[in-house]
Amino acid sequence: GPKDSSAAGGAEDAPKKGGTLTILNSDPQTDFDPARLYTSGGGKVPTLVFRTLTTRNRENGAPGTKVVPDLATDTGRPSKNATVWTYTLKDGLKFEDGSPITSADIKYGIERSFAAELSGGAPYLRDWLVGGDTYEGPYKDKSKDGLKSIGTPDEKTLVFHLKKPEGEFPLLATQTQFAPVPRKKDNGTKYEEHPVSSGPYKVVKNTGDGEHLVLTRNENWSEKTDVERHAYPDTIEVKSGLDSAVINQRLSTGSGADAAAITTDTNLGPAELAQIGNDKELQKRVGTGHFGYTNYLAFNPEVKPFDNPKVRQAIAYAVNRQSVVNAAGGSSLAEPATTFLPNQKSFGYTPADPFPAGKTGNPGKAKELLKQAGYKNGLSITLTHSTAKNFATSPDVATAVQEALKKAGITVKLAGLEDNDYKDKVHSIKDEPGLFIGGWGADWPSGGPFLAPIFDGRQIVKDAYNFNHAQLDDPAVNHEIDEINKLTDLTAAAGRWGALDKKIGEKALSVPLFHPVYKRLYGKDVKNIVISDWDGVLDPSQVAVK
Amino acid sequence: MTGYALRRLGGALIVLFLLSVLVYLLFYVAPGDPARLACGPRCNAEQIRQVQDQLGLNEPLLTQYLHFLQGVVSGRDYSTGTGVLHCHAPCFGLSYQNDQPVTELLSARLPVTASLALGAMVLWLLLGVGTGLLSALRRGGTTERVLTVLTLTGTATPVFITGLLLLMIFCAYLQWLPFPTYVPLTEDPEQWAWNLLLPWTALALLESAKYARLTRSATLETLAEDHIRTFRAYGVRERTVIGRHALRGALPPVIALNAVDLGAMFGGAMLTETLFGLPGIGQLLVHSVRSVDLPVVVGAVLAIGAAVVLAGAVADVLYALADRRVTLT
Amino acid sequence: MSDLQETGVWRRLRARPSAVVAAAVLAVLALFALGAPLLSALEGQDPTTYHDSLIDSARGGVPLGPYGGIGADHWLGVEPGTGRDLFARLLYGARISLLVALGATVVQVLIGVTIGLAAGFGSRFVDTVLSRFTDVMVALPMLVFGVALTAVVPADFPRPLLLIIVIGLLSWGGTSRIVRAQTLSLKKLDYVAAARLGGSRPWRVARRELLPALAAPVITYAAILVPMNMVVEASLSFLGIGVRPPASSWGQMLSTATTWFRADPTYVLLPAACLFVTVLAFTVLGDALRTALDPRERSRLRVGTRGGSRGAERATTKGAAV
Amino acid sequence: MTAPLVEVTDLAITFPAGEGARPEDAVRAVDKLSFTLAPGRALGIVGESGSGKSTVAAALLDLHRGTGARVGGTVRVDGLDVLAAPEAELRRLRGGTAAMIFQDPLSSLDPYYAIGDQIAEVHRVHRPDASWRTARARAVEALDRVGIADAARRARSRPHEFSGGMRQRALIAMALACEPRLMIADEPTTALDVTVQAQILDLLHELRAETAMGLVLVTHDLGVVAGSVDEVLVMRAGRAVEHGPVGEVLSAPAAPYTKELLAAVPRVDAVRERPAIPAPRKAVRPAPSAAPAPGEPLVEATGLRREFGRRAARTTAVEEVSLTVRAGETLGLVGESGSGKTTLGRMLVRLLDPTAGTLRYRGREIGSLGERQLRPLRSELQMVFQDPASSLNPRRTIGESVADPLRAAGELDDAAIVRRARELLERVGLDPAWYHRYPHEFSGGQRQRVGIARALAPSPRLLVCDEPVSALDVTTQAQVMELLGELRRELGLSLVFIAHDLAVVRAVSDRVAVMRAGRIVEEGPVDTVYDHPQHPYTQGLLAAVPVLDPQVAADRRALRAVA
Ligand SMILES: Nc1ncnc2c1ncn2[C@@H]1O[C@H](COP(=O)(O)OP(=O)(O)OP(=O)(O)O)[C@@H](O)[C@H]1O
Ligand SMILES: Nc1ncnc2c1ncn2[C@@H]1O[C@H](COP(=O)(O)OP(=O)(O)OP(=O)(O)O)[C@@H](O)[C@H]1O
Ligand SMILES: [Mg+2]
Ligand SMILES: [Mg+2]
Repeated sequence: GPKDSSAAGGAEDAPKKGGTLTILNSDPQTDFDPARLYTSGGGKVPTLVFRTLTTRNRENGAPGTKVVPDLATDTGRPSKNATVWTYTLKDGLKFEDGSPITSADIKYGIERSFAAELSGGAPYLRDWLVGGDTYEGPYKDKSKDGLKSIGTPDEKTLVFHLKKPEGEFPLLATQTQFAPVPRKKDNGTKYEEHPVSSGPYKVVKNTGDGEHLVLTRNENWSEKTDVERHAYPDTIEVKSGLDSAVINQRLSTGSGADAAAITTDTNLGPAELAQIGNDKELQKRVGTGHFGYTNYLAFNPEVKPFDNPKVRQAIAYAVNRQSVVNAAGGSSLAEPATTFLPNQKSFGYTPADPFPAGKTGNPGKAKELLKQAGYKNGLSITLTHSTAKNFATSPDVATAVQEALKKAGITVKLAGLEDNDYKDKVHSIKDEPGLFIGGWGADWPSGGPFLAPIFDGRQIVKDAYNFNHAQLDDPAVNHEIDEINKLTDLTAAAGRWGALDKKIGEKALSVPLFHPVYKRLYGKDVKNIVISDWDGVLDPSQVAVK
Repeated sequence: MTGYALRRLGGALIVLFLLSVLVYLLFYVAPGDPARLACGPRCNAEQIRQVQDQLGLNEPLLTQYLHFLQGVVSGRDYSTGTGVLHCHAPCFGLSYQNDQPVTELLSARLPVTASLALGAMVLWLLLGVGTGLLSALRRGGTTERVLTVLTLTGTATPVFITGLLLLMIFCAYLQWLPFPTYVPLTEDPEQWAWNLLLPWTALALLESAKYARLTRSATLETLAEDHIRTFRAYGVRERTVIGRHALRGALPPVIALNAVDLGAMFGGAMLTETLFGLPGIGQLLVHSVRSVDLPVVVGAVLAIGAAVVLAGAVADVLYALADRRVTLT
Repeated sequence: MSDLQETGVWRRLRARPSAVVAAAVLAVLALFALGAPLLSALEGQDPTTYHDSLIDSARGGVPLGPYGGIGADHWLGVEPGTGRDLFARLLYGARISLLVALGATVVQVLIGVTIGLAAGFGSRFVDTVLSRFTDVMVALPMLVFGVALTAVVPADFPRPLLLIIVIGLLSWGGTSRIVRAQTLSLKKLDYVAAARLGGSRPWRVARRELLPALAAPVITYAAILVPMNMVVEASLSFLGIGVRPPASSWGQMLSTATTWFRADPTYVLLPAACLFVTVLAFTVLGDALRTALDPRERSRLRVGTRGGSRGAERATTKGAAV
Repeated sequence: MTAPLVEVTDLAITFPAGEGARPEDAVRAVDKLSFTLAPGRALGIVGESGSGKSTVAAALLDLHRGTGARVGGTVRVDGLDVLAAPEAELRRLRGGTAAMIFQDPLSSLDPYYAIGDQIAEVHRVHRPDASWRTARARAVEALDRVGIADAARRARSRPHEFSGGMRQRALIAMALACEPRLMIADEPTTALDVTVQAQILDLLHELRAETAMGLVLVTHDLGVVAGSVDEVLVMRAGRAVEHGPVGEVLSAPAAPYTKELLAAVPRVDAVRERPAIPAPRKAVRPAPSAAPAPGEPLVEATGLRREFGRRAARTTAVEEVSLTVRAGETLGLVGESGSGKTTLGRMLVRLLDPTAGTLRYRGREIGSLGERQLRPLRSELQMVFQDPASSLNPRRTIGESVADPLRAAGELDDAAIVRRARELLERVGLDPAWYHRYPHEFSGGQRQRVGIARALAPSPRLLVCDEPVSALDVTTQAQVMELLGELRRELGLSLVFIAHDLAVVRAVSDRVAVMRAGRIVEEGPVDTVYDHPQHPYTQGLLAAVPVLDPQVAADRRALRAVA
């Protein structure tokens, strides 16, 4: 569980400024426009360049899931019913060119994320802000006021008007869309080649479409206004497009610049873990993190025989989580899941197991349920999955499920689809298969962005991607979601999310399988390791190499 | 010769035209909507429509294709939101995913791929043809057996295994070589070669067996010809007989295959490129196929096509030179 | 070719020990593939059952016990992460690997030889059209084609067949170019002119006069194509159009085993060894076949090499082994 | 007497049967052969085609080493025990001490390299200190000595750009360039016209006199033997049937076989009783088109011209040639080596496209027809190729090669085809049991006959024979000529007979055309041309015909030397 979410902390002595940090990544930073990034709280590399109204707390373990102020003086001041949020900017904030950061810059940054040219961000601004659903961004809408639901009464104040109460607005304000963009410097789709920095580093080189980045200190950033980022290294060099096996090999070898290297997107795989197992020196250089994520079997009750709750329950009983976990990399890389919510406090995790199958499944119970459902002689079903090799939808997990269900007399045919095909199918109301392997990760550590898109009946999408796979439209559930959203006390909200999760779980609309665990290796000269329990990322803003 | 060059050029244009049509058609049946991918999973229908408009995906396939052709011939203008981006002819469009002109993306990667492919080619020819000749010379001997087993192992082992092994041995364990990064030839030729040594080796190991076997077999075939008897009867050393006279007969298939491999290397070395972190066309292609980024896919395929055509033409000229009885057609 | 000629080849082939051994190895492999259910039943295992108790879950699922868990129950150990029996998986994997690789090779050779011959032997117009067509096919990346094809082909289309089609249809370029190049040289020879005079149609000339001479490079190349196709099949499974889980193939095993070669070397070595043995057998057999097809091999070939010739009944048979 | 240069004792050579074949298929090519040769002397080996002459010649350099052939006895060349010599010694012998001229000149040169370079390379093997430059110069010089005009330029040509005779001379040049002490020449003049032949033979003679070079001359041409050697060895079926000084053997042969040989030698001054062009006796196969009436023009060429190469490399092989071949008639074509005979012959059967001019076959213009339109006519126009080695597919049995035109015609069933092919083999004097043998298992003359059999298979109307009997001993030659005559009578076949042996041409032809430098310089009824040659070149040719009397030959040589 979350208990072992700790990082080793790196080398002993206190971190100092200076040196060059190398980041070895597999995916290039092809999108570097704050409007286009879909990142959980501006993590990873962009957080070095973009400051946002609020940000995540940069600490190991559970405290890392907290939201804290960044450009703003606090995490936001809600109106009574949490429909209006007001922020005040800190003093002395400057862009990399020395010009001051104003509330208009932040408003403009948000506005441009509505432009079709800069699509790619998360949907919350569109859904929450008044008028967000019709606004088309500043390139089309040339009116002076822009998006009217964002008020900038003065250079330091921002007022957001929301359609309905949203207690989690401070968490939304961590996203890069809340980073300031100076209107004068905006050159549309080309902005990402040289985004104007508000953070501790600025981009001096961006080649190969984000393949190779060089960041150096932003002299106009002031440590005084930013307690979250440390900015120890003088230079940060990001090299991407690398094979994950090679990244881990380089980190473990640590020759030359690789000694002061980290990765922000590559985990240790099972084989690497098996090998590190014997090596004390390497073991010390492995950090663990969590990202709220659940892999599950999703039912579409519109499709026979999954309309029958007994069938769904039988499958829930039959699943062997031990093999599934092994298929996902073993107990160090995956934890068995029996709740839909990830097993961290911030999500409102409340232990529950509505269909206790034990570690390895309960085929007896499953058979019995099938008999009750009228499938005495077993059952033949199809399991859809993506052929992409990632933990969430991996073919290995599918075969593990197939094997387990065999014991309960259920014959599973696997339908592996090309990833795009898979996504198009499972997210379309029309084509959605009866049973598929799905996964869901939160945009921030709370139950809201976890449960609402999947189980809120009003979020069933007919003409675009639908995530409510069971097409659940239960007034009681909808009502409870609305109620929790009104809470601005996030701890209280967490408890209620947990209770709701338990209630939904009993409907057997999905079978939670496991939550992934991230193991990250870092170079031998790297100090001050913080691995976020918000997104599981090794935080480059904390790392020191001297 | 000029006639031949003109004919080949015409042929090349037709090949490229066909390739682009083919890719457009394949794209049409391939799953995935680029607008949706650019927009993100949680865009609503209206937003997707806007992005589709922006990318011109709402138009009929034929119109899209005609626009593409028009761009190739006379360039195109694209809106950046705040201004206009003129994409000069030949313009293959902008990437759906990140609005970069395809020509720019390609021209940044072409040197990498070309360095990789050409260097590897030199190595696999040396290794392959050398091994082939040596095994023709030492037929049935231990040397030949060892060489054969060696090159065959290379072929039977996927490049992701050989490559990883090479990296582990030379970069991690012995630390004789740096983990490869691409250094442009123009910047530092020594570092360029040094960094590419392992990827070249990995590819050469993979490819050389083909050349070794072909060279050996064709050499042995030529050895059965009457003219070989002449040189042996004049006391020419077996080494020379094989290396000079028998090899010459083995050249046509080797040249032909090399042209194919070299051309394919421009698109097919993606595993090597990824493994060794070389930002080449192969990588770009994989990525853009996955993200249904049509302009980039078309651009990359056309680049590969051009390489294939060029390599083929060079091969034709080479065998006309190698065998004067063959005329260029 | 007439029967008599064929029996001549057959005779020459049989007279070569290396060819016999290679053929025997291939026969054994084929038997293993065909008898997979029987043999794995003999071991008491099947290729899909998970054995969670045989692997160390905390260490990434590495098999417990030395050498990948080799033992009396699991003759070749178990697969990391799942504990599936490797002996059974190798046997069943042989089926798909051999089928796909051979099938694709046949397709490649048939198309490649036909197109290459027609291009090399035909008129300038035919050559241009076919050569440009070959260019298109060579330039078309398998990736693009493969992904598009899976979208069109219904999900229950037999996977091995699909693989044969994808691999076979897309990579006959090498064969065709080799054949064309050789044909261009060969067609200038007098005996081809003589056959033309004999009133043979071009296709007949190609078949009777050119094909026998093309057999050498084609057979040699085809022998190498077999393992290459196995490797291609492995990389196609990355794209999701390889074998469907839980089925195994050597290529698929190799590609998933890649990262394991330090933690569990057995896992990598097994499919690698199988692939290697196949390659070697095909190469040796191909070489023997090539030699047997050339009637001149027995004489003149080795004029003037090694040793005196007096009285000695010189053994030339072991000439071109391996 | 000085130590012998060559000493062969009890030589026996057997070609074993192929892998896995029956042992009784083995061929005993040479049996119990012994002879010696002193420096500066010349030995002629004559005999029946397939009697083992080339096999003996090859054994002198132990070229059988490693081929699987079994060699018994001893061979000493210049003191070296050849059959047991280590490789390095053998290499020194080959080319250094003794040089070999092969029988098949067309396939004995590397098609990929320039001729001069090939000669230079061989030269350098034995003169490692010579630079490439001097070696090339030496090659040009050697080519010049064998009568290749414009040698410096032609040295850069590749073998396929040379005519048959030119290639043969290139091989001789190669041997010369090595300055060997022993020259082994296997039918060195088969493709040469008599004037060039005389020139080459004189050259060899000169070398013998100047450098004490020994010469082993394998030939079927008794006239050549008479003029060029001191001793003769007559072979038949692998054994020596007679061995002695040339004068004795030719004037007073002891062995009946030798007598037979001498009797069969055609004479250039013999006027043959020539019947009028005969009407075909019977149609062997239903003719696709009605047989032409005898005497009706079958092929008419007007202003035929053929160029090779482009721009600077352009050569005109045939220029403004007009000729007519009538049905049932034989047109002899003689002329200088490289004068365009083969090129003209190939154009007549449309294997080559004429650059200019018209070609009519039975009144129909065929000079510009495409391959497809030609196909129905193909079987009516046949050719016997000058080089039997390269015109047979090495990978197919000779039987299949002969049967192929029959199969292509698709009129007979398989058994009938094989029967007919065997019959054809037998008619050209080959054992039908050899149907399943491959070309490399045959002697030069045997292959030549296979080529004839194949050309006859489709029952052609016009047969262009390019040096069809050049490699045949006189008895076999007579046999083949008889066969051609028979076919003419049976089928009304028209022949274009290209040969350098003027006597043979006279014996078979009705009319004769003399070519020089791409043009026909003289044409007319054969007896008229032979008895009253008009053109000086024709006169020269006739004067150069070798004679059977060694004494006369020596006198003539002396005369030539003075001139
Ligand atoms: N490689 C071989 N395998 C089997 N038989 C062979 C082989 N080479 C030659 N022969 C046979 O050996 C005999 C002698 O051949 P050889 O070439 O010495 O004849 P030759 O006297 O030179 O005849 P020609 O005047 O026709 O050239 C022939 O009957 C021929 O068929
Ligand atoms: N393919 C070619 N390319 C260039 N030149 C050629 C080619 N073929 C023939 N020639 C040249 O054309 C001329 C005539 O050649 P051809 O073969 O017709 O002579 P020929 O009369 O048959 O001589 P020979 O009696 O020596 O065989 C020669 O000078 C030759 O070099
Ligand atoms: Mg001979
Ligand atoms: Mg000629």
